[in-house]
Amino acid sequence: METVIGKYNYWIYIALMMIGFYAMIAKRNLVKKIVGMNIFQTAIILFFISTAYKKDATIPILIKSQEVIDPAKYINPLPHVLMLTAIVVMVSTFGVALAVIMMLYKQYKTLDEDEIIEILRKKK
Amino acid sequence: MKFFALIIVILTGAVLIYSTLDMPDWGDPNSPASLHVSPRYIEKTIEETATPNAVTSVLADYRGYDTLGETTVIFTAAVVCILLLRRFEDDKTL
Amino acid sequence: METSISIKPVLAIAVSAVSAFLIAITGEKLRNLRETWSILASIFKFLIVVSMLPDILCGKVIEYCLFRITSELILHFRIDALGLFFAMTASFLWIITSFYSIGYMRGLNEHKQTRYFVYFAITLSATMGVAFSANIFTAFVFYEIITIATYPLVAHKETEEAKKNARKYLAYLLSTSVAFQLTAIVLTYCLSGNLYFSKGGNLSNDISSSLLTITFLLYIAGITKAAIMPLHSWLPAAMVAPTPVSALLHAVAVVKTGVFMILRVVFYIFGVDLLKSLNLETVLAVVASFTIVAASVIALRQDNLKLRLAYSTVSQLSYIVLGAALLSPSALKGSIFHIIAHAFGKITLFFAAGAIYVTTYKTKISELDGIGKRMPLIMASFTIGALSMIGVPPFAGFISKWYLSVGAIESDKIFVLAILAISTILNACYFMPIVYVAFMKKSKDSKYNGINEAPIFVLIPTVLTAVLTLVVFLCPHPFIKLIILIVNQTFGG
Amino acid sequence: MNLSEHSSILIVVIPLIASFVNIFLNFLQRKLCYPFFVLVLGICVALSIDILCQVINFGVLRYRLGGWMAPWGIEYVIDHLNAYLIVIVSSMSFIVAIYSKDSVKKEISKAKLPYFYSTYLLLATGLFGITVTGDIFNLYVFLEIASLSAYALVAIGEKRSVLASFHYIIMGTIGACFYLLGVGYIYIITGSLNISDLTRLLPSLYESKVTLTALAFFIVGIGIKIALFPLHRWLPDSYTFAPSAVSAFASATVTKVGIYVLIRISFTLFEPKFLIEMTPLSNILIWWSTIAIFFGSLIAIGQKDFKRTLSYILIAEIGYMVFGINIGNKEGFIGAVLHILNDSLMIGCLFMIAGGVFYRIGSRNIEDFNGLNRNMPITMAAFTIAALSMIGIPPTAGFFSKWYLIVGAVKAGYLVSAVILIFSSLVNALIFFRILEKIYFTKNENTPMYNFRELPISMMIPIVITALAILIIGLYSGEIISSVIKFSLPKGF
Amino acid sequence: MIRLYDDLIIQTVCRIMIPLIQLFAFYVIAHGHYSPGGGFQGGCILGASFILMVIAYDINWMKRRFSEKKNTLLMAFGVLIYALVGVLCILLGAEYLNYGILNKIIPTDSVKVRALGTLIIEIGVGITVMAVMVSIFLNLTTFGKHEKGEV
Repeated sequence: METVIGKYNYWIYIALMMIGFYAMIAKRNLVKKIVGMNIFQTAIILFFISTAYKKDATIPILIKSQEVIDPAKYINPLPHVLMLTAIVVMVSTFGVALAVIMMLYKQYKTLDEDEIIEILRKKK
Repeated sequence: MKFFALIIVILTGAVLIYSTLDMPDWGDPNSPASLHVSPRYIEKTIEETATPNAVTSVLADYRGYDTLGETTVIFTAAVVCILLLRRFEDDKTL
Repeated sequence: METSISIKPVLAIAVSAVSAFLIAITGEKLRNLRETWSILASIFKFLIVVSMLPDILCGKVIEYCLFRITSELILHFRIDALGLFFAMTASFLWIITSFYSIGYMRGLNEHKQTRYFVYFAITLSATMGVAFSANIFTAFVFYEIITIATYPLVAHKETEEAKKNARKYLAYLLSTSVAFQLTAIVLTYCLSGNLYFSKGGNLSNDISSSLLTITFLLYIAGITKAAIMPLHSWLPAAMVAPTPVSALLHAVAVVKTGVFMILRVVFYIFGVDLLKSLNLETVLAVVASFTIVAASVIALRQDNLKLRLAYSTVSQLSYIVLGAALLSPSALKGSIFHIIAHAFGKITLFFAAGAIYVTTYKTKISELDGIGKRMPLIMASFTIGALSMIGVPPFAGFISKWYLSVGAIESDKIFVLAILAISTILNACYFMPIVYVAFMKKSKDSKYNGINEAPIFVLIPTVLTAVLTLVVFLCPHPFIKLIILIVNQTFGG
Repeated sequence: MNLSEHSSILIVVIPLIASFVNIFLNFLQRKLCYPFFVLVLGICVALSIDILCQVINFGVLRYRLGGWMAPWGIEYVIDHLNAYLIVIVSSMSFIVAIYSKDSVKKEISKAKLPYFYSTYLLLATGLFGITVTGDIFNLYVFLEIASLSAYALVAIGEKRSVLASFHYIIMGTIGACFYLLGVGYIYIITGSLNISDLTRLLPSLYESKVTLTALAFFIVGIGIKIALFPLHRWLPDSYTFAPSAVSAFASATVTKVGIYVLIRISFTLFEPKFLIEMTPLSNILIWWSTIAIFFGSLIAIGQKDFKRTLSYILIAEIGYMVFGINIGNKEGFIGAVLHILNDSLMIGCLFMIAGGVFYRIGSRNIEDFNGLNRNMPITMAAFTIAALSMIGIPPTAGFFSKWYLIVGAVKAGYLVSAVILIFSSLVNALIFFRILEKIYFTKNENTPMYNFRELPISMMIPIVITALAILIIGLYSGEIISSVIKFSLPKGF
Repeated sequence: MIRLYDDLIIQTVCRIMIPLIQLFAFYVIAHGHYSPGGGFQGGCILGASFILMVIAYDINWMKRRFSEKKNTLLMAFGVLIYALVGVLCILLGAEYLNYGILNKIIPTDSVKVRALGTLIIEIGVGITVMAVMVSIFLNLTTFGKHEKGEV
């Protein structure tokens, strides 16, 4: 029971990751793959953020600079920073992937991988 | 194929979940992550960077170089979109 | 034995490489100049090699360290009597061959003559490289260069057949050398820590005998240029090349390189005692004897003249290997003498075959009826070569067979005598018919009667080599002197 | 203010700034884009050499970005391995940049060239960033910069390349995500991101499952990025259909940097003994890479398309390097690190040649290579050199790395893998001599397509430079090992 | 001219909203030191305002106010600011991105000047993010053919 209380957040995020991962490798529709990619990355981000949390602590913005600062009162800022980066990376990857998908759509007029491969085989 | 994928996914997930058992609990104030590097950011952010918002100070100052990289990433994305999609008027070939 | 540092070996190698470059830039336009280059190169090379003779004769060893690539892979030359002997044979015969090839190539006005001469020169430099190399790595480098450089010569005709055979040639030589020889070298390095040819063997006895056996067998399989059965069939395949190539490279330079490396491996990597203790020399002897007989038998059934000569080469090479495998001084004497004896004899035969082809475009033995009447000189020298191969006095072949038999008795392997006897008979069986039909039979086509000899450039070298086979028998002492030196250096007696 | 103490950061920042400035130049004076682009990469080469000299003279360089102490700020740590990699990456990117001038004109519309150059510079930036950084998360950021630009550069090739690029994106993102997960796991249990800090912290946590999982995820993630065999599906298509300059650049650098990351993670972040003794991972990786070598070579035989053949050969070569790293002895590691250099030269050269042939005859099919030596002799000479090096014929560079790999394999007792290594060089021999025969000994029937001259000078020079480099660097492998690689050996080797 | 999909209400609301949105965006960028926010967030809001223009009116209407060339240049310019600040630090003799050294040219103490440097690069980031969002949006929605105008 202890472990469940202590670790369930990780498990939820891992479950999310795996959903995204499955979509990435199993779905045949390109957009669904991309969506899976986003789910995966978002789950990773949540995972990181959850590592930053400390019980009854607040966001790391120091109100009065005079008081002696107790780190335990403020949550860990580092994962947030890393995840800002990761979010941007995710968005950029998403943009690039969308651009590629649009090029594909312009070429093959479909977004289903199997159909595209079929078309290519016909061309041969 | 789908079945194969499912196997892979389940295995990966199993490994990940199994190894979480050795992790510090959620919100544990004594987890290594909250004891090793980060305290300095919280304690010293004002006296070292005059920025009450620790996230900003870490983002732009302590780890400012990461942020340069991340800005570059998003810039890359834009350049890539132009390179791939944009069709200019003075463009004969595409 | 004291050593003297000298750059001569590098010069000997460089001279033909430079000439190859000059030939390449001279090109087809100024063919005379081009061929002058190759002749000059051959003469210079021979002179340089000979100039090293005095030092060697008074027991010195000439060394030159060209380049340390890594701590263990070093391009290093060391010339002892054996190396010099081989180098002299090859470089001397190159002079004759380069005259011959001029006559041959012009007589048939072949295409791409420049390429031909370039790669010929490169091959010769690489041969020198093997002869002079001080460690197995250097030898391997030049061995590979020979393989690559002879490939264009074999594929020279650029017909489908030529390409097929060239492919076979390359497949055999390259794959075996990369697969087996390289592995053997790696094993040698891992076992003994260095790659040098050292007197009395580089590998020591205290290593697991199974690994040593594997290494030895890998070497024997990897040095395919020695054409030991069953890895021999690249040599017949190589006969599509122009005859001078078959004559010099595939009767002397290339194949002798293989044999030479086997000698090196047997005496300078493993050493007599180690082989005796592992009792591997018997294996080698058996393989060699098998090759001798089998190749001769196959040769009987060949109708194409060059192919028959090729198979005879296969069997004759194994004489040398056999001599090495007997591990006795006089056997070694015999096998080394056979290097030169076979060289002169076989090159004569090939020259003759080429001459016949140039003048009459005949390649089949069945077409040679009465050829002797048309070109008596050529056929006369062919006969001399044949007799020398069979080992009839007064020709060079006899001496080597003599020593081999003595060696066989010394290291009481009596079955070797039997082998020698059988192979002598077989040699006679496949050479004499040619001579017979050439002189006795009437020529079928009556167009030609009366004498028309081969072009002068082709004729003279042929006769010359024929005469030399005789000379070598009559006054073998200079050679014997050198050979005794070799034997002493090898057996440390 | 002394710039050379900043050169470790400048090498990342200069191409970065250049890629922005390129956008401005596009609107100001489009003609200047290309010269500027090449100039910048030239400066990078100078800087990288400066870094290498500094490392050789003064040892490890540390650079604290923003002036913050190591675990809190980001720091650059440059030892011999980084410096070596930086020199390789910068010089290859410079060479290919010269090459791209003409080859890209045919494949990309004029208006987009500046954006192409920017993306190319960004890819270079990413690779430099990965190479110099000492912080695992910073590494991830630059990994993404490199990957994004690589996806785009692949996607602007011919029609099929878009789908290839999409697969690349999916696979690459999975790889990156796995890497990020690894970072997360490490961070949770240590709270640090700095490599040297982690090296200090991790040994106490080797028992924890989290460490092992993190390492596994690192390896799988990087394995995808470097296309280790079962994860290689994205590579052949991408490199086949990408613009020729891009495939040359990417194949020569991206995978190599991936290998570098693998070395860093497994031997610097963790101690060698963790990978080799405490876990079975290195053993798994050895067999994994052996399989990669085997199948990569095997699949390469069947290909008709030259660039595709090269891609599969590249997959096999990656297997070589991963194998060499994981053997866990000195020779293997030296061989692998040496092979990073040789392979980037060989593959780069061959891909550039493939691009050159495509530029002239508009086909990548091996069948169309017939008789190309008439039209482009110099290029084909370069091709021959690169091919020989691929096969591993001494004294070309390829031989020496292969030598060390095989010696390492034998010494560590992985004889099967040694056999596989030799098998793959035999396969290369088969592949390349099939092509060489077409080039040199086959007449081309369809002459109209072939009435053209050598490549334009801007494509010729890089090819020739790399070919010569293959020859020369081969001879100086010993130098490289003793002055650079020896110092990059992980402790305990 | 009025086109089918032109909607008076939306357009009027946007006319009023857009300036406020942009103002708020600047606030978010500038106030990143004291509250959640900063370059990325502000930049996104700023970009959103332009995207709103495109949605409410059309691309050309937006481009008349904010041309593509300007956008592309800003895209590079923002991150260039960031990189050049770092180079400036090197030129002033400190490590890359060590804003502390900037007090050689800006008269404050070396701690305050760090906040200032942070602000500068946040602005740079904001500019880039805004321009990038607009550029990606335009390219994706129009298959790279802006000139047609409609979304």
